Amino acid sequence: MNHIDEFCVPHEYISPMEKHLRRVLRNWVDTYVMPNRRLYDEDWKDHHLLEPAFDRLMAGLGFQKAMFPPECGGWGLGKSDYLFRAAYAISEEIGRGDTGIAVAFGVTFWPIFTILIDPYENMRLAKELAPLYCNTDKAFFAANAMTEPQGGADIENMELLKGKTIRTTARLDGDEWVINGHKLWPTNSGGTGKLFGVPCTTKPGSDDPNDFAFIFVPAETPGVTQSSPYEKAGMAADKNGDIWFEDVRVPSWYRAHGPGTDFIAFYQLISLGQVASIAFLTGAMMNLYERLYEFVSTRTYRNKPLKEHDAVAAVIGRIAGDIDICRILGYEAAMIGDRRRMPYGDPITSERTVGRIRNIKDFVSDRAVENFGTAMDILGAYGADRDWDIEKHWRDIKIVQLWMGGKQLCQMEAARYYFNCKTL
Amino acid sequence: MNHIDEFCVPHEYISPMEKHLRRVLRNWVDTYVMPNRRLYDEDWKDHHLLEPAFDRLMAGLGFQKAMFPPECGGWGLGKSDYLFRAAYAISEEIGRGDTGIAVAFGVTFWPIFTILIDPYENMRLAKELAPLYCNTDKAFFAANAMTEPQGGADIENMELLKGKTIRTTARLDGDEWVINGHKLWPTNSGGTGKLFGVPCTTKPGSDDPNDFAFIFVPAETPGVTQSSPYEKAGMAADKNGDIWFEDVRVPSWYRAHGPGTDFIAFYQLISLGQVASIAFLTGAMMNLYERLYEFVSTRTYRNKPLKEHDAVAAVIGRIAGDIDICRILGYEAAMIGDRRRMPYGDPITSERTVGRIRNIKDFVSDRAVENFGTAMDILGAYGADRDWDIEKHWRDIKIVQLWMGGKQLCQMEAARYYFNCKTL
Amino acid sequence: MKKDVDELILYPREWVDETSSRVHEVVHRWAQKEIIEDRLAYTHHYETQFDEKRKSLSLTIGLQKLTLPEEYGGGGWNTMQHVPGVVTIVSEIARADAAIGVISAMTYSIFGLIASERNRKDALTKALAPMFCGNNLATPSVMLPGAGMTGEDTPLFMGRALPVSIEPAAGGYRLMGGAMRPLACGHMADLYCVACTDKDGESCVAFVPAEAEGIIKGPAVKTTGLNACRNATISFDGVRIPEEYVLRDPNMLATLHIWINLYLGAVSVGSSLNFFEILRDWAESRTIKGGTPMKENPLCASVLADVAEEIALSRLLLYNMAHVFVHSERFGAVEDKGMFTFAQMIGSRIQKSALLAINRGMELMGSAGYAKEWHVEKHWRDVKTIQSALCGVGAGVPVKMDIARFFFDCKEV
Amino acid sequence: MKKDVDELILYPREWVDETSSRVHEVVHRWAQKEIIEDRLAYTHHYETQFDEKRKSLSLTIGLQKLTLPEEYGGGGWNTMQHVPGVVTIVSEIARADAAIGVISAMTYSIFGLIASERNRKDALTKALAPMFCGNNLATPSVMLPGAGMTGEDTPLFMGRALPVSIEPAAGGYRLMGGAMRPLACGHMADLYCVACTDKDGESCVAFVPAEAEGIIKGPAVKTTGLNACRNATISFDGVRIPEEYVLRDPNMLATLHIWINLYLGAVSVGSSLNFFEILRDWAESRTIKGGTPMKENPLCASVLADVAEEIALSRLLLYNMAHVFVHSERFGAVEDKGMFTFAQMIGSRIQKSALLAINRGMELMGSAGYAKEWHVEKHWRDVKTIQSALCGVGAGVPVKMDIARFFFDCKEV
Repeated sequence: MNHIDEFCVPHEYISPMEKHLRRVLRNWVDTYVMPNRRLYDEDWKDHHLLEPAFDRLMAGLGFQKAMFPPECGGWGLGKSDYLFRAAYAISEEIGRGDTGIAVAFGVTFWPIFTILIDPYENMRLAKELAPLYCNTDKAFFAANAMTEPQGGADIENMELLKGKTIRTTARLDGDEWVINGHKLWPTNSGGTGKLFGVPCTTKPGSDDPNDFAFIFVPAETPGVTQSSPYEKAGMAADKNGDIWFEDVRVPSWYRAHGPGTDFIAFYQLISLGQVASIAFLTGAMMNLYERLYEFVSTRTYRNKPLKEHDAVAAVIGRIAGDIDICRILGYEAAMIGDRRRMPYGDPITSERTVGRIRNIKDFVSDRAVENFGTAMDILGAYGADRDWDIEKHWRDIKIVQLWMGGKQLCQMEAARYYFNCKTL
Repeated sequence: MNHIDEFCVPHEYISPMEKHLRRVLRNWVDTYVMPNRRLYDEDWKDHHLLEPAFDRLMAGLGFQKAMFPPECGGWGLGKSDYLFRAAYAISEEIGRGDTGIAVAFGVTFWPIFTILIDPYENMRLAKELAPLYCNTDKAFFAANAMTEPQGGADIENMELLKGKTIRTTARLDGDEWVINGHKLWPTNSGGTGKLFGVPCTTKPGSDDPNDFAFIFVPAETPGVTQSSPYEKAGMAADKNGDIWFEDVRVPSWYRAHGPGTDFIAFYQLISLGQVASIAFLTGAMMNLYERLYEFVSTRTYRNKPLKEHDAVAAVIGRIAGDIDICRILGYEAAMIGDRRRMPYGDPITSERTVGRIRNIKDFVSDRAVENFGTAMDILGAYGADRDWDIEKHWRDIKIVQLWMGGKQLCQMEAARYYFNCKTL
Repeated sequence: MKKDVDELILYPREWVDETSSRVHEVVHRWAQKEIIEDRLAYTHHYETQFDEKRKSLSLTIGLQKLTLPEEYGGGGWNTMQHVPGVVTIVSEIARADAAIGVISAMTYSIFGLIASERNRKDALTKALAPMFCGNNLATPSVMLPGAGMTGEDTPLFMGRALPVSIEPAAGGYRLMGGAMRPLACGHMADLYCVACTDKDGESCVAFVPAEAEGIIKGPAVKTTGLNACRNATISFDGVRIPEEYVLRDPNMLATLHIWINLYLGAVSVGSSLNFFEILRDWAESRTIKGGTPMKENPLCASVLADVAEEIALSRLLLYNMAHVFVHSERFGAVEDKGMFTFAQMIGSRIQKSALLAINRGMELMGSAGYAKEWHVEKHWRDVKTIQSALCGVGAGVPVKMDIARFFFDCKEV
Repeated sequence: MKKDVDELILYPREWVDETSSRVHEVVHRWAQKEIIEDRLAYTHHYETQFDEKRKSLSLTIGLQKLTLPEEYGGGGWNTMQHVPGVVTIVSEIARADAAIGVISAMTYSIFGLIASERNRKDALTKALAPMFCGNNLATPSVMLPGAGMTGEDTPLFMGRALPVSIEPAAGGYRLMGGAMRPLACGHMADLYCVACTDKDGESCVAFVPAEAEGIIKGPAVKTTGLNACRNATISFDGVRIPEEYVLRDPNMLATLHIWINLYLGAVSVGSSLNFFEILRDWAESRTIKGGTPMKENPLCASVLADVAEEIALSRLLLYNMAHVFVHSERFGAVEDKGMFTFAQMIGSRIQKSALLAINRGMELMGSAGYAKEWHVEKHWRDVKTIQSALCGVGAGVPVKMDIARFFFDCKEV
């Protein structure tokens, strides 16, 4: 094998546009990200270096239009039979360069997925929001403001808690929603996000899905306050902070759909987010392979290249083998999503789809955490070097393992599905 | 999830005949294998109980005809575009009941694959051998007599050693091959095998692939001696023993093909064997799920069913999740084989195909070994019980991990492919 | 010359007293001569030879009565400072045969519980002594709490089900309940040592001689390993035992767990030590890639290293467990619950390591790992059987919950 | 009341002498007051505060000179029986700050090597003493052998490349070669302790003061962790050092590996102990599933148990390593090679366990595991940096080969 593009591809699944998408993004990553990414850690607060890269990708190349229907000025990917697979390929290519960029980019679409994927479309709102994405020459960021101080992963644990623990309230006052609450840690907060998707409750303490509301809130609406970004171990391209909502008023039609439908439309995000997460990880691991290949070919033990030492070969062979395996699984996870409209497929909100995809995400996360750790060891005294790039991914991908409810929630949802557990 | 048939299936890969094949075999397993398999350990020498099951499967249901072309009285699977996937489904269903039966059955086809898969067909020989398989009402067993006393896994390490260490010799004397040597451990030896495929060298010590010969030897040919079967930790349905060849003479056209071609035709067996091995393991794991489901639903910790205890749920969820994952990978491995005739596929003897499939086999073996071990632990004081069936699979599947060159050879071949190692 | 395993897989000899070392030598000779060097014969006549081998060790050498007090005819090793020595001896027995090791481990655990200087139950010890100090083999069977049945509301010990209960009956107790699976030897036991509860749900340990009326013994079960320790499901239907046959101190069941983890740890370490020896021979004599000795192939060497590391560290941990138990005062604050936790934690780690070592090492042995002839598969099956039964239902989750309770003060797990 | 970690994560206190326990208390107060309770401030002014914190420990409390002989102005703890005490102290330092721990560990390793009663190099110790016993901070940097470069035929130590060589020069030696990466502090060191070879390819250890001419120092590298121990690639271009600055006994490099494994093991154990404390607070105060305290959720509890087990067992192994080293005679046959192997084996296991504990525990902390505020991510990065650098190139394969050589007598791996 001579190139990362030789990692396993389930050819029968590939969309016609995939080759083109990958080529454009590969070129962008190599031009904008690779030369700068070692400096991104220092750029976490200001994004001086990151901003031009984002602008080029999202506005210049137009990727931030991708999900909107053509009639809104977009590419129409949101309604494509290849939605999940295209998202997978895009996320993997960006993740190869920097998973922080990949998540900041990907999450920009996350709130609007609730209104762009059939059967849960809301074209009125889509048309209203589309110009923010499609009519600009600057990168536009949006965020899903989910996590709350008391809740931890509760909001992602929809299946069990059904929004019961949400404390951010939405009250209808005439034709306006009045929102109060405190959210923290969303990707694209900390000052970057211009639009928030906010899961709220219309009846605090209720576990009736009808009392769950998903409401869009432009960041500049009066009463919205953002903190400056937190300092983190990595993922500098992804700013996170607190968001406070104090008597924030938005039009009533800024609610995604309505009672019941909001809940199910929001629940779609889980599987989409997981498939993207898997792609971030396989992308990062493809880069791991590139960097590791160089090290094991140029460094020695007993004066033989490391890769020619059988015991080292077994370890690096396992790493590369895991990448192959994770990629097969990643495409399958995407395919599970894209089967949603096929006669033999399941809705992306079905317990089966959610359980299976969570399982794959959990698995791939564990492989990534372990393989990056091992790769740092292989580099020995150089493992911790910024210059070898592996340590950066190592810091970044740990957060991919932890987000969206973390490892334990993944495990619980998978177990619930496979063993029909009732009380987990 | 309520049934093993809900484990992940890559629907787009499925052959039209798969549903039928699985139904017939499921029924056979439930009728013939399940009621008896706890007694098979005691039946390792005589196969009193096993014989009727084999006869029904192989002759009665006709499965032993499957690979031969219709003109030889077979089903034509050997030339099917779905060869690997059909083999996968068949092996998985049988493996669910008993991996020992699955291997004894599967290996019966192994030698004749060298002459039935295009482009390496030998129709003269196929027609001569076909009646043994297709014209009988008794199970017919064949074996690949590969391993030699000195060599261990060397014979499977074709890529590096190219047959150099083979000591079994074939000398052409007029229009007969004269074979001398000592083989051990083949599946379907120990008295059951009626036909042997024998890798020999026509020039001892040579690593020139042209000096490798694959020759068919009927078991009753004068000079062939078989030992009685070895006693093993498990896999009672698979008899293994020594085979001695002393001046054994067979017609010259009993060689599969000829110099060079024998080598490559034989090399096809590696990937076929690995795909079948993966299927044995996923089949066994599907049965693991069935048995485990019962235990964790009916036994308690803190007076709650085990599966409702979050920490146990995480462990069993991981097991079921691994089964899902292994199955996705198994189908992909089969598909890699079946892509051999597609424009975007690779020959099954290519380094890429061999490396990828070995990698998947290595991975699935490790998961199986670990998951059966964990399952026995979950059963605690009952883990070692014959009555829970898991311990039998645990003993059996370890040998699947070890055979065909074992874990380390898998690792080396995968590493060689992924990192272009030259000296491993 | 090839080194003895004890020169490679080190353990703190300072903790083993001299008398123990001498007995160790005797046992070593027994192991070597009567079993290890005789293994090909032993493979094929295992069941019949088993009693004979046991007799020579337990009765002729006299190890069966080793840990009973001298005043009742025992060997007098009922002091705590002998414990590391007993660990050494149990390991040596199991190096030869894990099943004999398990019977020894259960015997020493029982008398550790009732006869050691720290906690002497004289009446009970005196009552049981004739069975173990006489001229016949005596087989105990330890029944620990485990999984319960869905729908039944069973009294619990640290979350584990205790389906057997006692109630007072004239001059003693009556036992009811069960369908419990002992660790081993349920079908052939002379004495059952049973985890149970009183009517308030407090845990106790009861001793039940096999000849007592009302013991319901299921058929001998076929098991993966320890085939000589024939097991069975056991229930009690109003079995009567004298008062002194029940230990009602609720610490006793926890303490039994400590002893059994220690000595079954010794069994699995011993078994893996012999595996190490077999593997070493194999790696030296086997060639791969057309001529290199297996041990000189770096990948094989790395597997060998993993095997050695697991065994060496688990042996070290085993002696640490013994040492903490014997000298808990020197280890800071090991009160009862702490020692129970450490024993469970180290005990389960040892079992895992021993099995991992064998599982990995087998990878190198191909079919020789699997054929009965090489004896490796027997160690593998025996250790697995111990591990699954000891570390318990739920993939070790109950042990994890014990650990979490101690270190994180969890209340409800 | 919440228990102190030392009452939960037990270690054999009997091995730690009383004087050490008293110093431990002083260091504990320093750790608690100057760093742990001041961490939010320390997070944001880490680089500037680092020297100040070090000074209070190293100079005011006086730990920098601790293990130098009294006659040269040191603390006099250059006897072997102090070693377990020094382990305790290094752990306590690292509980507060791993970077200060690493500098201490390197200092104590160097003087363990040259000043301990077992192997005194008086001239060298005397020459180096003023640097460490004076009023200024002294930072050593240890350079162990590692990966070589493809195409270069470098002298080897146990398979690892030794790119620096010495040759005799008037009244001393001249050092050549390099592009070596130290374990830590390459950019800020006052003294380099360098693995090298003589012209026959025999390994030596050389000491090079930072002010010597001809040291070529690369730019300070950015690293995952140990950010205060600024590292750099170091080469030597004809650097001259006095004769006594080179230890030519080929056992010395192996012995240096023992010391450094021991004390860096102490660092990672210390760091993970503090992680345990933070995690315990988190698991107590955090609720999940709408109200249950995290620690009462069984799955979270099982992760907590895994964390506690890894830390507890690695602490136990750490003291065992110290004990075997100090009292090798009581452990059977630990000759030099055996001790080297045990140190590598236990040392790498400790690093793995400490990192595993943190990695698993972070799973429960979500973004708090990742935000700088909680300090958890610092422990994670620091321990990972130590682990990768110490356990070496090739995913620990060189260590595995060491183990295989010792236990299986491999020659060519």
